[in-house]
Amino acid sequence: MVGLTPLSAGFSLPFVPGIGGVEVTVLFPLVTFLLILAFGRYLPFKGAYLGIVSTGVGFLVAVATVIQLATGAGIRHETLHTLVAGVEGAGVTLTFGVLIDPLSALMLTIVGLISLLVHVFSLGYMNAEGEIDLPRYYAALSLFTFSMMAFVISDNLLMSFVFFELVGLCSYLLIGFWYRKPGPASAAKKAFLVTRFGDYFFLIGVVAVLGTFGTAQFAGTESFVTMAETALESGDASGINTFGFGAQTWFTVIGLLVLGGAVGKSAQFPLHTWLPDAMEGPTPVSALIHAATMVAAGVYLIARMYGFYALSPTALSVIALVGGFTAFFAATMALVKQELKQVLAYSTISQYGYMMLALGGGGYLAAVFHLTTHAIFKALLFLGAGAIIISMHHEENMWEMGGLKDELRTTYLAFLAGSLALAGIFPFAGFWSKDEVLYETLIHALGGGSPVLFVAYALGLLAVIMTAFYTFRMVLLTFHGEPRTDAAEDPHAVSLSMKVPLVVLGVLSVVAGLLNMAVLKSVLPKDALLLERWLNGETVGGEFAEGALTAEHYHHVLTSEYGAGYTAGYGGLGEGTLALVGGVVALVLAVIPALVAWRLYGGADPDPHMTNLGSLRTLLMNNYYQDEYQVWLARGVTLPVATLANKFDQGLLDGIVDGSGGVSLFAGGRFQRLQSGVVTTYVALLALGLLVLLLVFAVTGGWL
Amino acid sequence: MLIELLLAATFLSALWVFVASDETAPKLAAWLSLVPLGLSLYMWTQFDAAGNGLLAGSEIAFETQIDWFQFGQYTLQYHVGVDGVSFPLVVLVTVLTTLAIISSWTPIDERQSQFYGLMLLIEMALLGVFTSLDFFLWFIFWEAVLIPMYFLIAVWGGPRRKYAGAKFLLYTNLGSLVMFVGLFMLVLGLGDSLTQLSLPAIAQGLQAGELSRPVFGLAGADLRAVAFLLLFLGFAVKVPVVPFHTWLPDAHVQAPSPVSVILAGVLLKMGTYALLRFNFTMLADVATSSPAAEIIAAVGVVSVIYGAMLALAQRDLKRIVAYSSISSMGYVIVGLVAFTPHGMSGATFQMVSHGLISGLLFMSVGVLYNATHTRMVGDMGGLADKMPLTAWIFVAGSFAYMGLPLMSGFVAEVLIFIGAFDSTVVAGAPVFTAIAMFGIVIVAGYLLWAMQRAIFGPFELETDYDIEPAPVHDVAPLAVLLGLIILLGIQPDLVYEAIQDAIGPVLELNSVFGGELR
Amino acid sequence: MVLEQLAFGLFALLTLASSLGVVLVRDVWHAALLLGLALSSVAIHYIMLSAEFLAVIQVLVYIGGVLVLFTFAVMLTREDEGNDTEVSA
Amino acid sequence: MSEITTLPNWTALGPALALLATALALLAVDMVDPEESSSVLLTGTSVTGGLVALGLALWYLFAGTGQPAAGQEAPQGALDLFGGALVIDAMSLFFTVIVTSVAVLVAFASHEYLRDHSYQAEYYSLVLLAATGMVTVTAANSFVTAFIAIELVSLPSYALVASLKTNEGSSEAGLKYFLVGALSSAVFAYGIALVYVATGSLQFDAVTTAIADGTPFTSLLGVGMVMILGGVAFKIAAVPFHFWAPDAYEGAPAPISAFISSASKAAGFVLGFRVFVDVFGGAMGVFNWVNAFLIISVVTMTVANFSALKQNNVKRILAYSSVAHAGYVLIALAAFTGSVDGEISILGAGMAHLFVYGFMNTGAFLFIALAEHWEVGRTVEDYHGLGEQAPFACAAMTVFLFSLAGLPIGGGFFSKFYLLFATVTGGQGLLGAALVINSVVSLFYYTRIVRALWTEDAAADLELTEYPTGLYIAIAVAALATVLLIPGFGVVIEYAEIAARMIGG
Amino acid sequence: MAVAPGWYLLLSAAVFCIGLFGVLVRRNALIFLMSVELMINAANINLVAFSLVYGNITGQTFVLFLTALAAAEVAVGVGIILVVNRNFDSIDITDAVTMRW
Repeated sequence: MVGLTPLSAGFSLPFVPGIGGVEVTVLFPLVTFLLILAFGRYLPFKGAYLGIVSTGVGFLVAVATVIQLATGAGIRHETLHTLVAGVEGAGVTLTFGVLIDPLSALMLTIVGLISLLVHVFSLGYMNAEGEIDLPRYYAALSLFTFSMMAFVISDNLLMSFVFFELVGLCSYLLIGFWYRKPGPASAAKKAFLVTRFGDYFFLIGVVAVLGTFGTAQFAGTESFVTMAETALESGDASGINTFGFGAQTWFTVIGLLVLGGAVGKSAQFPLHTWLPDAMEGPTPVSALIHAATMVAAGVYLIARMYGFYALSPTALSVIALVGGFTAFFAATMALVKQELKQVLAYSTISQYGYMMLALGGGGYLAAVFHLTTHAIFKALLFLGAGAIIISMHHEENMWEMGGLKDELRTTYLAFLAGSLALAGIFPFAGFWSKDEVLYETLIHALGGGSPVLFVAYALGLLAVIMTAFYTFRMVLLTFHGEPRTDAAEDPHAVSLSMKVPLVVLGVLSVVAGLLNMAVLKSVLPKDALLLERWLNGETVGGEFAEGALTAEHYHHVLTSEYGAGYTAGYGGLGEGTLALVGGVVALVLAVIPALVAWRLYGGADPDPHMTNLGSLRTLLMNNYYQDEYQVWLARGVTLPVATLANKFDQGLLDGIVDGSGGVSLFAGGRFQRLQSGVVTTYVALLALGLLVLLLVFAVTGGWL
Repeated sequence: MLIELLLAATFLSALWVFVASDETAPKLAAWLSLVPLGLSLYMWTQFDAAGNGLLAGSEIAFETQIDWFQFGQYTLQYHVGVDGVSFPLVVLVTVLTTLAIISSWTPIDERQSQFYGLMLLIEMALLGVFTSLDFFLWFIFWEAVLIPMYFLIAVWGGPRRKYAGAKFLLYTNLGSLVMFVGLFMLVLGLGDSLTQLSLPAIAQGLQAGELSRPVFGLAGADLRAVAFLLLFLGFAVKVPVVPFHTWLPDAHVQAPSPVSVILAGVLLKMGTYALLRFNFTMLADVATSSPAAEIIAAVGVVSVIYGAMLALAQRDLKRIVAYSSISSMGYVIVGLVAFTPHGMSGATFQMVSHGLISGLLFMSVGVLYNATHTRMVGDMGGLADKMPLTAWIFVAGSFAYMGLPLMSGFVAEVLIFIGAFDSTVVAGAPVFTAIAMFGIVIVAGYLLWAMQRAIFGPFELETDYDIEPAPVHDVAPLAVLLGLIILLGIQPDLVYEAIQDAIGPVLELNSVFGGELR
Repeated sequence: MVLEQLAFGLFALLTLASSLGVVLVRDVWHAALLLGLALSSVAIHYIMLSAEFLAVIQVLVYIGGVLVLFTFAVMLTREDEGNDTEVSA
Repeated sequence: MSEITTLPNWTALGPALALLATALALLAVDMVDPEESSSVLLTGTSVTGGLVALGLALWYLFAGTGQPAAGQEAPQGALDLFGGALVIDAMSLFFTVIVTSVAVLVAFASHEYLRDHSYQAEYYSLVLLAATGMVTVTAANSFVTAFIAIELVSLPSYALVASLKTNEGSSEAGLKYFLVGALSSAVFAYGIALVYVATGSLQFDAVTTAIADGTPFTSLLGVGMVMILGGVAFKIAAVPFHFWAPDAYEGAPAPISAFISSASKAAGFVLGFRVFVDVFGGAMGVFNWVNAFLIISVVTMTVANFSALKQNNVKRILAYSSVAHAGYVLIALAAFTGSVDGEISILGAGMAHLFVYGFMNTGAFLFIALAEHWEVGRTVEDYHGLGEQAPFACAAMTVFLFSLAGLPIGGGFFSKFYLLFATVTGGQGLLGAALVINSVVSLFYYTRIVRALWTEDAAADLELTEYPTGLYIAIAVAALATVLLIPGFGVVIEYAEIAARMIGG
Repeated sequence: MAVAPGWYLLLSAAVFCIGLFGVLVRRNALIFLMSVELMINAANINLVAFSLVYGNITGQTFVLFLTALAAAEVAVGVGIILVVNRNFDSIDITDAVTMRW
C-alpha cells in the first residue's frame, strides 16, 4: 500500500513534478509563507509575486498530476511523516501522508487555479489600492494555500482534521485582516467560533474512528472505510470496537459526528451564520476562501470518505435534508439583500446546500461536479464583485450602483457569464451540475428511498426558482438601468491584473459544464461524460487495490443490501428521458423567475418592490433571526451561566477556603481569651484540668 | 553524576546571585541559568532510560543511589535518576526558568538579587522534584518549592500579594501533609518487607503483595483505597483539580508574570506528575477499579468544563489564562485515568505542552502589561498596532492554547482524547471524553473574545506615555517558546517516544491486576 | 493504743483547723502564725510516726527559716497591702 | 567504649560537673572583679564551660557511653551512679547535648543583651546552674533526684525570668511563673508521695518492679501518676499546665525565654519519657497514660496554635508556638504503642524533634533578643521592613520560622514529618489529623512574621545602627545548625533512636 | 503502728485540699505561697507515714529534701514577691496583669 506507485504510463511535463512530487504543491506555499513572514516587507510587491510564483507552481504540478492520472498513472498513497508512532501493539499511530486519486487531483487543480488567480487579482485589489500590512495578507494567503492543499491530499481523517483547522485559522486571519475596525475583528471571531463548534463534533468523530478502527486511513484494505464496509458486508464486526452499539448504528453516529465539521465549514444550517459575516474580509479572500475552496472543504470531506457514508441510510438522509433545507433557506435570504457581497454570500450557502443534497441523495458524482463548477463561477462572481467594489470606491450597496455595464465592459461580461452559470441557464456550467444534483436525488427518491429525499428534492427545486431570481436581480441592479450615484457615473477603471482572472474564469464558466453533460446522456456517447469516467477511475492505471475510492464502488455500496440500500427509480420514464425531462423542468424553473426579475428590476430606475413582502421582508432582512438566537445563546445563556459559575466559585468554593481561615481566626480569638493574665484563673484551670483527668481516668481505669 | 551536577550548579548559582549586587543580578542569573539548561540539553543527548523508573525491569538514566541515613527500619537514600516521564519535565524546567529569568528583566525593578536568587532556588527545587527517586528526598524538594514561590508571590506580587501568597502556601502545604499521611499508611502497611523509602521500592512492594500490616485499623484493599484517596486529595490541591483550585487564580493574578510562568508552567505539573507516579502507578489497581475510575474521570471532566466556564466569566487577562490552566489540567486527569497508551502518555505530553503554552501566554500577558500597566481586557484594544510582534505572538499562543493543529497543544489533547475514548477502565469513557472535549469550544470562545478585545479593534488606551514595542529581550523568550511549541506540534515524538516507553510498563499493571489492555 | 489514736485525732484536727485558718483568715500575719501552728502539729505527727529527726528538721527549717522569711516579707509588704483579705472565688 | 574502661564511672557526670564548676567559677570571677564593665570575661567563661560540657557529652555519646555494647540489648549498658539515683545512658547524653547547646547559644547571645545590666555574673551563673539542673534531670533515676533536679532547674529559672528587676513585665512574668511552678511542684511532690505510698519505693527500677509485682493501692498509684503527669506537663508547658508560659516568655529577657522554652522543655520531656515509658510502662492498666497524653497533646497543639493566630506580639507568638511544639512532641508519648517495633521510632521522633527544636526555637527567640536590643518594638507591625535593614538576621529568622513550621529549610521539616509518621505508626488518626491541621494553622502565623520582615515597607524612622556580634554569632550558629540538620538529620535520628531504645526496649 | 495508715492518707489529702483551696481563692501572693507549703507538707505526711509502713527510710529521706527545697522555694518566692511589690505596689496576684491574651 505504502510506496510510490510506479508511473507506468505517466505523462510528464518537463521540469514539473507530477504525482510523484505532489508534495511540492504543499511545500512551496509553506516556504513562501515563512519567507513572507520573515522578509515580507523587503520583498517586491510585499510578497505578491512570490505568492504568485508558488501558487503557479502548485497549479502546474496539480495539472501535471491530473494529466498523469488521466494518462494511466496509478494513484499514490504514501505516508510522509509520522506524528506519533504508537508503541507496538499499543496505541494508534498518527501519520501524515498523501493520497492522490482522481478526486484529490481534481480538487488540487481547482484550489491551485483559484488560488493563483486570486493572487493575481490581489495585485490589483490590494497592492494597487495602497493597503498596508500586505506582507501579512500574502503570508496568510500562502498559509491558506498550504493548508488547503495539504487538506486535499490528506490520506487520513486526522490529517484532514489538522488542516481543516489550519484552514479555519487562515480564514480567521484573513477575515480579520482589517482588524482595526470592530466589524472584521468580530466577524473573524465568529467565523472561527462557529466552525469550531462544528469541528468539535468532527474531532469526536475522528477520535471515535480511531477508537473504533484503530486507523483513520481513507484508502487501502486497512482503511477504516474498507473495514467498516467489510464488517457490514460479512456481518462480522469482530476486530472493531463498536462500543456496545450495533455496527451500522455506530457507523451512523460516527458519520453524523464527522458531518458536524462539514456543516460548520461548508456553512450548512444551522452553522451557516458565520459566512455572511465573513464578507468583512478583503474580497479576493471571499472569492478564494469563502466561496471556492475552504467552504468546499466540508463537502470534500464527505466526498473523501463517501464509502463510509454510503453504508448508512440514516446519515445520508440527514445530509440530504440538511443540504436541501440549507439550499432553500439561504436562497430566501439572498432575495432581499442589498449589498452585492451579501447576495453572493447567501448564494454560496445555498449552493453548498445543493452539494450536500447531492451527497445525501446518493449523487457523489453530481456533488463533485457541482463543487467543481461552483468553485469556478462563484470565484468569478466574487472577483467580479471585487472589481465592481474597487471601481465604485468601496461601495457595496447595489442600490448605489446601476448602469455599470457600459463602463465596465469586461467585468460585465464575465460577471454575466458567472451569473448565468449560477442561475443554471443552459448551457452555462451551473446548469449541468445543478441539474445532475437534482436528478440524482430524484431517482433515488423515486427508487423507494426515504421520503426525506422527496422533501429535500422539493426544497432544491424551490431553491432553483429563487436562485435565478436573486441572481438576475443582482445583475440588473448592478449593471443595468441608470447610474444612481456619482460613483456609478464615473467608476474607477479595472486594472489588467484584475481583468485577466475574470476573463479566465468567465471562459471556464461557460465551458466547465461540458465535463459531464449528464442531462444529455441519452443522446451523447458514453465516453462524453468525462468527469464520470474520471471519477470511476477508468483513466487510472496500476493495481486496482485502491479501487474502493471510485465512484463506481460508491455506487455499488450505496445500492447494496448491507449499505444504504438506495435504488434508482425513473418514475416509468427511463433513465435518459428522465434526465432530459428533469433538465427541461429545471431550466424552465430558472428562466421564468429570471424574466420576472427582468420585469421588476429591468427598468432604468427600478423600485425595490420589497414592501410587497410585508412582514416576511423583516424576517428575511434579519436572516430569520439566526444571528440573534446564536448571539443569545452566547450572551444570554452561556455568559450568564459562566457568571453564575464564577459567583459560585468566588462565593461558595473560595468562600469555604477563606471562611475556614476566618473561622480559625475567630476560634483563635476565643482560645486566646483563656489566657486572662490572672494567675488565679490559670491555677483554677490547671486544677480543673487535673481534676478532669483524674475523674476521666478514675472512671475508665476503675479506681473507684 | 550529571544530576548532582545539575542540582549543585543551580544551587550554587542561586547563592551566587543572592550575594550579587542588584545591578548585576539580572544578567548574571540569566547567564548562570544557562548552565543547567545546557546540562539538561547535554543529558538529552545522553539519555538512555528504558521503561518506567518506578517499576521492575527498567533502566533509569543518570541514576545515583547513596544511603543517607537510617530511619527506623527504613534506609533513606539519596536516590536520583530520570526516566521517560520525568526527563521531559526536567528539560521543561530548565528551559522555562531561563526564559522566565530573561523576561523578568523589564518588570522586576527592586531587590533584584533576591528575586533572581529565588528563581534559581526554585529551579533547583523543581529539578529535585522531578529527579528524586527516594520518597523523602522527593518530599524535601516538593515542599522546598513552596518557600521561594511564597516569597516570589508575596514580595514582588500585585496589590493582594500577601493574601495570595499565604493562601498558596497554606493550601498547598495542607495538601502535602494529607498526601504524606496517605503515603505513609502504605509504607507502614507494607510492613517489614520494606526497608527503604525509594519510590521504586515502594511501588514494587505495593505491586508485589498485599499490605500485611493494618494501619488505622485498615488492611488490604481498604487501606489501599483510603491511601489512594488521601494521596489524590493531596495532589488535587497542587494540580489543581476542581474544587480545590481556588488558590490558583489568586496566586496567578498576584504573582509577577515571570513567576506565573513558573507557577503555571511547572508547579502545576508537580501535581499531575505525582498523581501519575503515586496514584496511577503505585496504586494502579485502585485507580482502575470502579467506581474510582469513573469518579476521577468525572472530576477531570468537571475541571475541564468548569474551569473553562470560569475563564469565560473573567475580565482580567491573567485570570483568564489562570482559569484555563485549571481546564487544561483537567485534560491531564482525564488522560491519566483512562489507562490507555495514548491516554496516559498523552497526559504526560500535555504536561510538557501546557508548560510551554501557558508559559508563553503568561509571559506575553506580562510583556503587554509592562507596556500598558493594565490587564483588564476591556482597557486594552488595538495593541496589535502598538506592539505588533508581542501581540501576534500572543495570538499564536492563544491558538496554541485552543489546540490548533501543528502546535503541541493539539497533539497532546488529541492523544488524550483518543486514549480516553478507548478506555476500558472507565465505564462510559466515550461520553466522558465527548463532554471533556467540549472544552475546546469554550476555550476558543474566551480566548477569541479576549483577543478581539485586547489585541484587535481600535487603539483606545489612554496613557500619559507612548506605548513602544517591547524590547528584544522581552520578545525573544516568547519567540523561543513559540518555536518549541510548534516543534513539538510537528515532531512530538521528540519527547513522546520516551514518554511512551516509560508509560508502557504502567499500562501493563492494569493487566497485572486483572484488567485488559487494549 | 487508744491514747495514740486519740492523740492522732487531736493533732489531726489541730492540723486541719490551723491549715484552714491559714487559707481563711483575713490578715496575712495571722495566716503566717497559723501556718507555723499547722507545721508544728505536722511535726508532732512525725514524732508519732517515729520520725523524730524529721520532726526536729521540720521545726528548725520551717519554723526557724520559712516562717521567718514570711514574717519578713509580710513586714516589707504589709503597709502597701490594704484590705485584700476577703475570700474571693 | 574503650574510653569508658579507662575512666571511672563518675566521670560520666562530666557535663554536669563542668557546668556546675563554671557556675561557681563565675561567682568567683565576680568576687574578684565585681566592677567588670565589659562582660567578655563572664561570657567567655560561661561559653567555655558550656562548650566543655557539650564537648564531653558529645564525646561520650559518640564513644558509646551508656549504650549497649556489641551483642547486648538495650537498656543494658546504662551506667548507674550513686546506687541507682542517677543513670547515664544514651538518652541522658542526647538530652545533655540539647541542653548544653542551648545554654552555649544563650550565653553567647546574652553578651550584648546584658550590656547595661548589673548582676551579670549572677545571671550567667544562674543560667549555668539551671543547665546543671537540666543535665541532672536527664540522668535522674529516682523520683528523689528527679524532683531535686527539677527544682534545681526551676528555682534559677524563676529568678532569671524576674531578673529585669525594674521591668514590670519581667517581675510579673517571674511571679506568674513562680506561682504556677510552686503549685505544680507541690502537685508533683504529692504525686511522688502517692507513688511511694503505692509502691514503697522511689527509685525508678524499684518502682517498676513493684508495679510489675502488683500493688494493692492501684487507685493511689493512678492518682499519683496523674499528679506526676501534671508536674511534667507544667515543665513542658502543656495545656492546661501551660498558662504561665506565654506570660513568662513574653516578660522574661529574650535569651531566657529561649533558654526556658528550649532547654527546660527538653528537660521536662526527658523526665516524662523516662518516668512514663520506663517506669510506668507496665502501669498502663492502672492509668492509661497514653490516652491522657493523647488528649493533652491534641488539646495543647490546638489551643496554642489557635491562640497564636490573632496574637500581635511576636514574642508571644513564639511563646504559643513553643507551647504548640510541646503538643507535637507529646505525640511521642501519645502515639506510644507499647509494641517494640513502633515505639522506638515514635519515641525517637519526639526526641529528634526536641533536638532540632532546641536550635530553631532558640534561634527564633534570640532574634527577638536582637530586636529588643534594637528597640524596634514588640508587635508584628514593628518588625516591618527589617529584612532590608538586616537581611542576614532576617534570613536566619526566616529559616527558624519556616523550620518551626516544618518546611524543608531546616531540620524541623524532618522531625515534623517524623512525628506525623509516628502518628500513623501509632495508628492515631485523630492525632495525625490534629497535627496536619495545626501545622497549617501554625504556618499562618509564622508566615505573618516572615511577611512582616520581608514584604512590608519599613516605618520611616527605622534605622539600625549597630549589629551586635555575640547575638549575630549565636543566631548564625543556630541557623547554620538548623539548616545543616537537613543533611545531618541522620545522626540525630540515629542517636535519638538509640536513646529511645534505652527506655523503650 | 497505732493508727491505720489510711487515716494518714486522709489527713494528708485533707491538708492538700485545704492548700489547694487556698491557692484557688486567695489573691495575696504570700498566702498563695503558704498554701503551697501546706500542700508540700501534705505530701510529707504521706511519705513519713508510709516510710514507717514499708520500714524503709526512702520516704523520710525524700521529706528531708522536700523540706529543704520548700524552704529554698520560699526564699526565691519571697524575693520575687518583693520585686513585684516594688513594681506594682501590691502583692495581690490579680494586680499584676499587664500581660494577657
